[in-house]
Amino acid sequence: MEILIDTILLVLLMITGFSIVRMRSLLAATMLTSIYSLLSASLFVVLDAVDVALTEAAIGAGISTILLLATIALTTDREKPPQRTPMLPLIVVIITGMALIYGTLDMPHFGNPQAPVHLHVAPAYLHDTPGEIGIPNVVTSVLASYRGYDTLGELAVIFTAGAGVLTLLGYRTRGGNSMDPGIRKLLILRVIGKLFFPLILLFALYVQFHGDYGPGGGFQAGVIFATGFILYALAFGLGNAQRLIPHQLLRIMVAFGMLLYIGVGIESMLLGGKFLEYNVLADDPVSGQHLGIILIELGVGITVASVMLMIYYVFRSRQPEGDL
Amino acid sequence: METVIYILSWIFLLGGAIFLLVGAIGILRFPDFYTRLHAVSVCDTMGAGLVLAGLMLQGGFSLVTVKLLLIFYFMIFTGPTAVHALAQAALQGKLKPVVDEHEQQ
Amino acid sequence: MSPELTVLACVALPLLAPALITALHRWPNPRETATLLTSGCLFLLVYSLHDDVLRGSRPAIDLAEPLPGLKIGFEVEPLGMLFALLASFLWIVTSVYSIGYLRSHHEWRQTSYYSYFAVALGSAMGIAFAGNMFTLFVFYELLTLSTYPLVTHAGDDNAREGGRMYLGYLLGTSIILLLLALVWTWSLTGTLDFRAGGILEGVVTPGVAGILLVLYIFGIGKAAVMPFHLWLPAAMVAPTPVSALLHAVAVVKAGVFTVLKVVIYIFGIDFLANIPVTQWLMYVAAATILLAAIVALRQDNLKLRLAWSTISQLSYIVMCALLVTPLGIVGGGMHIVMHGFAKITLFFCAGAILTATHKTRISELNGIGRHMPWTMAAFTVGALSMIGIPPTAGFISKWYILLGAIETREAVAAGVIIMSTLLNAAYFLPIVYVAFFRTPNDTLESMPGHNTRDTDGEAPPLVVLALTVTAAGTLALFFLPDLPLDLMLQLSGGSP
Amino acid sequence: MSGLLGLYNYWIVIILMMTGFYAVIARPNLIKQIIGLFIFQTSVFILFISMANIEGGTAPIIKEGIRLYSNPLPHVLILTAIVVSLATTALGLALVVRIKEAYGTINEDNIHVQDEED
Amino acid sequence: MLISDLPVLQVVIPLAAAPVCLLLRNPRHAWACALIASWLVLAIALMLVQRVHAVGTLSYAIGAWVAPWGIEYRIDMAGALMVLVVAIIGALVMPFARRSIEHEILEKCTGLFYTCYLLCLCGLLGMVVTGDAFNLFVFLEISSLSSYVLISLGSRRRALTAAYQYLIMGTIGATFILIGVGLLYMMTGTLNMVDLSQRLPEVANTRTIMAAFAFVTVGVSIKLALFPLHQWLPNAYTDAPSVVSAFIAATATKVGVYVLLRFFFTVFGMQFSFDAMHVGEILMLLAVAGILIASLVAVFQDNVKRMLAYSSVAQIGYIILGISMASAAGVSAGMIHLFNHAMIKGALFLAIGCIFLRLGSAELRDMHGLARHMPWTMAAFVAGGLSLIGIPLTSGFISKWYLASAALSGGYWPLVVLILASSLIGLIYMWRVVEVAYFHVPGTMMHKVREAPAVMLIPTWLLIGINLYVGMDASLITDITRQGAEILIGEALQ
Amino acid sequence: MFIAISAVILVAIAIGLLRAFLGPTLYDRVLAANMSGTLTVLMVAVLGFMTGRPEFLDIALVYVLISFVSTIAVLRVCGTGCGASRDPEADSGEG
Repeated sequence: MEILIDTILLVLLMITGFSIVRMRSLLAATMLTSIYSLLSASLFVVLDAVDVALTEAAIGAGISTILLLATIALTTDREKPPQRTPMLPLIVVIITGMALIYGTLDMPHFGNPQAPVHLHVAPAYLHDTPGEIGIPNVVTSVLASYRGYDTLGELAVIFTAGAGVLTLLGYRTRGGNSMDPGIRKLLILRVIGKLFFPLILLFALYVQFHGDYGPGGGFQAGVIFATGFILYALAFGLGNAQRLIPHQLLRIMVAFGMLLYIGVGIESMLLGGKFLEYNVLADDPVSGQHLGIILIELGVGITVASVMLMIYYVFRSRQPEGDL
Repeated sequence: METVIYILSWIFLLGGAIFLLVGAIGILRFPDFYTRLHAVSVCDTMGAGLVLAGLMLQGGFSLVTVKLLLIFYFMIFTGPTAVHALAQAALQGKLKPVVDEHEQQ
Repeated sequence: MSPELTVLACVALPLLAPALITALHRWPNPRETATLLTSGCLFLLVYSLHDDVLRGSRPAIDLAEPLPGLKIGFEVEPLGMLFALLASFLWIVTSVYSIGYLRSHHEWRQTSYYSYFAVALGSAMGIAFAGNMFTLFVFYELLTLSTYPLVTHAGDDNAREGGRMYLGYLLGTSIILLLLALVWTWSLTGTLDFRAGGILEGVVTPGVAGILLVLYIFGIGKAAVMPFHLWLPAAMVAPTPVSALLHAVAVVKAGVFTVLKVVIYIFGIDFLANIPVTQWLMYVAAATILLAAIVALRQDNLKLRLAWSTISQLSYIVMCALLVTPLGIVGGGMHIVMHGFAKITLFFCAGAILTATHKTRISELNGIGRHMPWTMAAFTVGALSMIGIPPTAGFISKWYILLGAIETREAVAAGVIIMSTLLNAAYFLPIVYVAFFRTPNDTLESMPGHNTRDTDGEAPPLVVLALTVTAAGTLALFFLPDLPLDLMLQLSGGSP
Repeated sequence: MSGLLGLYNYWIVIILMMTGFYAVIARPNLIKQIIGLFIFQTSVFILFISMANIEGGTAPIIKEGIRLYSNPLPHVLILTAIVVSLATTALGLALVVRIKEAYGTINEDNIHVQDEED
Repeated sequence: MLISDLPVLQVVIPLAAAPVCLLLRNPRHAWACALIASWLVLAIALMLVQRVHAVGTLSYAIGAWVAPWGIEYRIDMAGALMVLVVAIIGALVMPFARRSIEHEILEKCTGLFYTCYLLCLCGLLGMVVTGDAFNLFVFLEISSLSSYVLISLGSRRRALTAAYQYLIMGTIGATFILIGVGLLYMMTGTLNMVDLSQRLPEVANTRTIMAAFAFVTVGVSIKLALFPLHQWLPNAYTDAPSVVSAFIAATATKVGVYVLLRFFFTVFGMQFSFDAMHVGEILMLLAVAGILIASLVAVFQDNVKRMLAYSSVAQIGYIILGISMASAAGVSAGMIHLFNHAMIKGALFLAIGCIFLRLGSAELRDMHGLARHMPWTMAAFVAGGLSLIGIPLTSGFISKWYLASAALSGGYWPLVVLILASSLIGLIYMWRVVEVAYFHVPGTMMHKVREAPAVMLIPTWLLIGINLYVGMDASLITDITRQGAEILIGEALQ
Repeated sequence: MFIAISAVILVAIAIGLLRAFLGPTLYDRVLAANMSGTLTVLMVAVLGFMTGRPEFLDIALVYVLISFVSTIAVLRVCGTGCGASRDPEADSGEG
């Protein structure tokens, strides 16, 4: 039954994918990309990957789409019709696809409980997490503790993206607090924005701190947090949003989150453990793990939220004044 | 009582599904953008509302219900807001509604 | 100073001299004095080793070992001693000559000229004293690179063109063929040391040895065996002193010296005698002798004729080496010295003519002997030596070569020697003839201005001094050949 | 053939991947390429998540009474990969904006033409 | 913090310095921060090499979670050498960077430049030391993303397209690696490289593993610019700021090669890679084609940076050629060349950076008679060039020598000739520069040109010095690479 | 039963997709996308019940937010700035 839904979703994804490639309107393609992302997120839910689904929805359907839109606003929304169908890419794609399909022939079948992935390493995570880490969400325990170093790397990637976008596009502060005429007309939007803004932030906090028990964690929370501010910026104008959270503050927060994460690692080293060994952070290993995970998730949340918001600011502040 | 709630929930769910389907057909079949807005509104309010209500009945009174309520709350606000904003943007973008069948041809 | 340190000093002194020369670059006189002093010291140092070597000692010193089995080290043996003596002595003379030549030509970049010259000499010393093939290769390449700026000294398109050819041929052959041979030898034997009797015997089959020999002989591009000889005429764009010292002595002799070293110390004469390829290569060398001589006949440009003659004469030495008999080796070694003196004299003369009259073509030299008697007298001595007529040095080396050829019953070699002697006569004697016995063209009289200040139209005194010395040396070596001969005999272990 | 049926969803995922890959390498429009990259990467994520799935399993959040959970490790990896993909997208789009400002176009062919003229 | 924490510290230090750099508003301070971090990394790298030499392979379990469950850092001799390469270049480039960057990059970007630089350094180091296939991907992305930014900072607008092209190619490569790692995981259930190598033989003859192998190889090959996947490289190196060209040219592709080595020998095992998949033959073919074609293309370039970039493609061919022989001698020759080429290219690009500072151009036609105005810079360039060609007593000679002898002992005859002949092509393109700089009459614009400042010359000459030192005494480096190669090959034989 | 509901939702999503693909105006596409968002939320909610783990409603909540914000973003960011009144698919503009 799940298989059925899974199949239908895959087919829908395929249709969406083909449409995206064919679309010559970039805006439409972006919309479809957003749908693609949502659909794949639904697929993740079907496949029991709830944390991933949450992240994919927030990042793929949310932030990526918004960034694409901002880029289209700064460039153009139309794609020149291709002059010819290039053969070489087609051949490359077919060869690659064939290689992959060839590779699938010896794969363990979908959902097979005897597949190697279910027999090695992972069972230990499932088995040991309650005892060693003491939280129910195994994804969080693997993410934050067993493979916490990957997560640090991931944070560094996001940090790099933030620094990179800032380097590339620079940052311009919006002068004036007047809202542009477009916004004045959208009274409803403003009301809704005002209504939702605190709710979203609250929800972000929930996702942040509930990550140990259910789907969620620093990344998702950070993105939702940023989404809240983006909504604010959409409803009240970039200038007002920038007054709410100024760029300098963002910059400090970006660095702070990173340093918090690394600091936890260094601290555990100073206390005689290995890098990122949370056990030594408190008297009892499990509460040490708890403390460590909360701290690093906080670091992740802060950095991700501020990087996302910073990237959005940077993109939008590139827009000519009148269009905001 | 249990059974009543159970049956009620399924009625809600089925009703919601029908509204969703109707709305979906509407968005496909209606002639122009403005009419399609109506179809979507059906989905957003009646369809979504009924389905969520059915689920609430299924879940009983717990954190689940709170979350479903929250979703419902969000939907009830965001749906119309989005549709409104969309309509306004379309108007601003000089999109003409199709007034008459003959005119269209 | 211990002999080991002396060896080191011999190599280091000219390599360090550029620092002094560059430091003095604003003051021409002290700068040239520095060059002269260095060359003088160098010769004395080299000479001081001579007795030891004759007594049979082999001063050796190792500096570094970049790769296992590959050492940078020096060892003096008779052949190297001979080459070092020749090069260091002629450097003094050439320095004197250069001063006169460059100043009268108002050449630019004289400082760098002297600097690179010193480096080139240092490289030549390194080649001469190299204790193993790797060291030799290093200095061989260094010599190429340090002479490149000298070849392109003029800096015009012509010079760059010549320079490219020079570098292309020499680096090309050395990297592709010689280096390949070295790597191969190393991977077969694990060493590149020079050892009496060779290092390859018993390790390789004659077939492989044959391929290796081909790689070595052609890889040593400086020996200018056809078909890798074209760089030599191309390098004639260099200033004359450069052509004189480098392309008559240091560079080309380094080439044939390397051939001799390889034949004696890498392959071993006895081993080589059993390889069929040796004979074929000897024929190639023989062909080069004749072909180059024929080409030389057709050259009107004096320096080019000399260059082609050099190609021909170099192959004498290669051929000697490939006769693989002790007498041949002696002949080859002797020919390095004898040809060095004679050819440098000839180049000096060509340069003197250029300086004095701005003439480069033989057809313009009618009657020049009357204006430049000293120069042309020296030229005659050089030419006779090239032909091998007593009482000039060339006779002695040819004699040994001929003996070697007869000993091995190589009729071809003997025939080639006789043929080429005739050809030598055919391309050198006409120059002597026109210089002394033709009436001068009127162009010579009407040459505007620059030359009339000189007495009798001779070149600057320093130039004349230098060429006189080498011409005298050519004669002297006929009467006193003991010094080189003793060394060579010690090497071959036999008696004449 | 029944054995092969267990692989069909991998095949669809591969088709999805190749769709995105094709858009990246065949389309001259830079934004389209970024979108293609996005689809390509998202499809790879689906591949990973598919392999984590276990028949009859449920999400890896430990709960009383549930014995079979899907594999949490690919989920963790993909969380990271999603973030990486976002970072790439953001940087790529920033570059696109700059390219548009510098060249006035975001069509690769036109850009090449302008580069040739430089 | 103890000496045992060194493996992780050297990655964490630049990672921690990056946000600090972001916070510092004064570019000078940011520079100082980056400088300190990079020199600390160098110090740690030296200690690491020494430690690995003393006690053998180091293993560090991050978070104290043991290997297949946690992420492991693993440094053997080859890894230590790579760390050293990256650290040397990273540290030497920094003092050079300040003047060069002030000249080439807008002031408001300089602080961010150092941030990205540190991230790139961190990413590269992380890739080298990690023992976990997925962690490798993460750090690969850190280094890649930051290098896209660094490249895009070049002064011409082409830098943007170059960076974009690199981004697309690089991301495709990274995604391929991700697919490959995914397939490997699918068949074995583990991500740890050592664990993988133990579990792979059981499933080695499945088609899935073959596909995984192909994807990893292609993905890494894009990163290391293996011919014909090198298209991003010439543009990127040409248009990036000089410092970035030097840093990336000397390190990024080398780390890519190292990753390839890791996968071939440690993860898949020599038997699978070379006997079953015949990757040796394929790589050899590509390497040969790359050496010849890229060298020839380099000859016709008028921009010196672009010329050096193509030469890099060719030189990567040499390294791959060594590896493709699949013998201890070959691999160690490849690694020697890897080290030497990093030093050579670093020095050459730094020299070009000096020239760019004074001349504002890297075009050959602007360099007429340059040697008289910038004698030290040009001397460094010539020395580097000679090393690139492989003249004796330079490091280039050592690597050519080893490559040639490895090819000989493997019986690859034509390769020896090719290796030697192609260094002649190197001679041609290097000599074009030498001729122009030394033997052409300076143009009128030349009068204003002065020698580069000492802070830039000294790093350049230090790198040249390393080259010359290795040329004189290669025993240290050959020792290290031999050990490294033996470990790699030995592991494969177990 | 939940299966039937999800199937209906999936069908509705497919229809929405069709509209998004057909256009003809940008607004139609946005509308369709918005509807698909709503439907996805419902599907996730239903799925949560179907798999017996309704606590995953968090995801549905995020979806609501995201789809709302994206819709607004399309209109605010590109609504007037991108010449949306013309349909790009219809005319052969250039990139």
